[in-house]
Amino acid sequence: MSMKSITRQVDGITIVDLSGRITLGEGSVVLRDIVRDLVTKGQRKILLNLGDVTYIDSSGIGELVSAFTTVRNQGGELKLLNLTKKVHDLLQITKLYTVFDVKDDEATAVAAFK
Amino acid sequence: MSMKSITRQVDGITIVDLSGRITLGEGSVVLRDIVRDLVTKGQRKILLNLGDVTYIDSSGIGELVSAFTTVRNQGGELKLLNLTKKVHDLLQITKLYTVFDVKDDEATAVAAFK
Amino acid sequence: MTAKRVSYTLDSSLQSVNTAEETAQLLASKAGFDEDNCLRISMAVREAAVNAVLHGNAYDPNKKMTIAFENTGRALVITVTDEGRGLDVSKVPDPTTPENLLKQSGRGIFLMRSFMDEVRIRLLAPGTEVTMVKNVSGPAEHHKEASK
Amino acid sequence: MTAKRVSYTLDSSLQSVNTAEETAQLLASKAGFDEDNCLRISMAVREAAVNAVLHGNAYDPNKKMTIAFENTGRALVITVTDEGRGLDVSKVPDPTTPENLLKQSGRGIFLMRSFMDEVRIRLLAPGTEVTMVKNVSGPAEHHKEASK
Ligand SMILES: Nc1ncnc2c1ncn2[C@@H]1O[C@H](COP(=O)(O)OP(=O)(O)O)[C@@H](O)[C@H]1O
Ligand SMILES: Nc1ncnc2c1ncn2[C@@H]1O[C@H](COP(=O)(O)OP(=O)(O)O)[C@@H](O)[C@H]1O
Repeated sequence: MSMKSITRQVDGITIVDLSGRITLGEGSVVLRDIVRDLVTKGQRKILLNLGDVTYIDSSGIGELVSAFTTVRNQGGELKLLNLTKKVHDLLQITKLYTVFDVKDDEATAVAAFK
Repeated sequence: MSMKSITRQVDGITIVDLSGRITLGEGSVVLRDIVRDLVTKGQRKILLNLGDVTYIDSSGIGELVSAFTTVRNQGGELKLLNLTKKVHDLLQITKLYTVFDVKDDEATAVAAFK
Repeated sequence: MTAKRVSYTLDSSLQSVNTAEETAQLLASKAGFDEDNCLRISMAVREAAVNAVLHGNAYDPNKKMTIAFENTGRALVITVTDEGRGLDVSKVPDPTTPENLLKQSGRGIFLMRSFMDEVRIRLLAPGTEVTMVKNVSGPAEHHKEASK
Repeated sequence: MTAKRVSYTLDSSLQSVNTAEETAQLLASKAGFDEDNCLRISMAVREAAVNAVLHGNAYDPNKKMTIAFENTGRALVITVTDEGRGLDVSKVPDPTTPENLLKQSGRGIFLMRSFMDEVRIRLLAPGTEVTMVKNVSGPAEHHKEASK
């Protein structure tokens, strides 16, 4: 039910594989903690893999936005990878799709960081 | 148990009388909603009367700080009125006491807004 | 679809939010909605329930959220009420404008409106009642007009 | 004060946070602490419980928080554990520095440390254990040294 995450490094990029629900209570605080930890450790290039995320609510969307702005305010970059159709639609509806840099292939995503 | 609030206007200043607990869940979201509503309505001079607040946790402190910065970022002013000893000590410990403009008399507080 | 109404009274907790979401999913599916629409309905219900518990009742153990599902045959009508301080919709900003786009919150009511055919918000004394309608066969314009 | 130990296993909910806080208040008072210290103890416990439920267990219904109170005669020793992702204290910034002062969060562990005589944080596999000690008669320096 709750969110799971695995963090790995590829070519200097931190990839976070998220799975499960990013919702109020369950996943949104965890996502916030993960991103804050990475930023505190000096990681500035973060790729969130949402391929196995099954459900996001407005609180989860808010957490994605705030992860994005947190990293950007530190001079870093946060990109999204592997949106499911549901998550893609949610970002379209909320007009956030063009705010995020969204990729659907890991190698391309990694290469796209400056 | 939960937080209560009464909002009133005195000489162009919005006074919010808070009572009860400002803690995660109970009062902190309510405080956030109240301050956001006031700012949305164009109120920029806000005096939070904490005289009957019985308990504040770190989440409540965070909400006070964020109320303060929200109002300030809109070019307004937020002051605190009637701190109990407990709340006073909490702001001292967290080094926030000098961040806030704290008053212990309503008339003085109202007159202190620009 | 046969007409029927079921109502639940729940504590003001995150667990109740999950219960509301799961119940909505189940009843929407029973009412014959396809998978995509079941998800839209359950998401809208989750947003309404979060608001009732968080902004409305503020987790107060003495305040309850109620959620009612009515299958009218033409539509699933879902009503979420709380005993909170009331919601003034005119003060809720559009989360998709440039100045609000990067805000952390403020997308709940917008999502309810996006996912359902009709959303009505009414002040109780005290509290808020949110009524959400999903038509069985997509948005029915004449029905929407009639209920304004 | 007579030595005794009591332990509770609680769901990961805000209600459990309140239960932990109230129990701490009661047991601290029974252990003979004055009103101010009872409040400090219950606030520290609340912060630890919030962290266990929110950051640790992330409200997961399958994960529990446990809270144990031990009265050693010289001190009240309170241990809060969760089954979460673990807390690395070295990554927790000081909330009182100028750059952190206006942040919305990050004051929980700082408050625990301010209110208790000793706070030890240990990684479990998986989870976090927070042990907080309040001496019966104020900070006992020799005791603190001995337990490092
Ligand atoms: N049931 C409710 N009772 C009182 N206020 C509410 C309620 N629902 C929503 N609100 C208010 O409306 C605002 C917007 O709600 P919403 O669009 O769901 O976004 P969010 O919950 O992320 O802030 C909330 O911040 C809150 O101030
Ligand atoms: N039990 C825990 N499990 C995992 N991470 C934790 C735990 N407690 C605290 N943390 C981490 O430490 C950070 C600081 O905690 P704290 O000082 O209590 O402030 P806050 O909870 O307001 O962020 C949290 O943001 C979180 O990332």
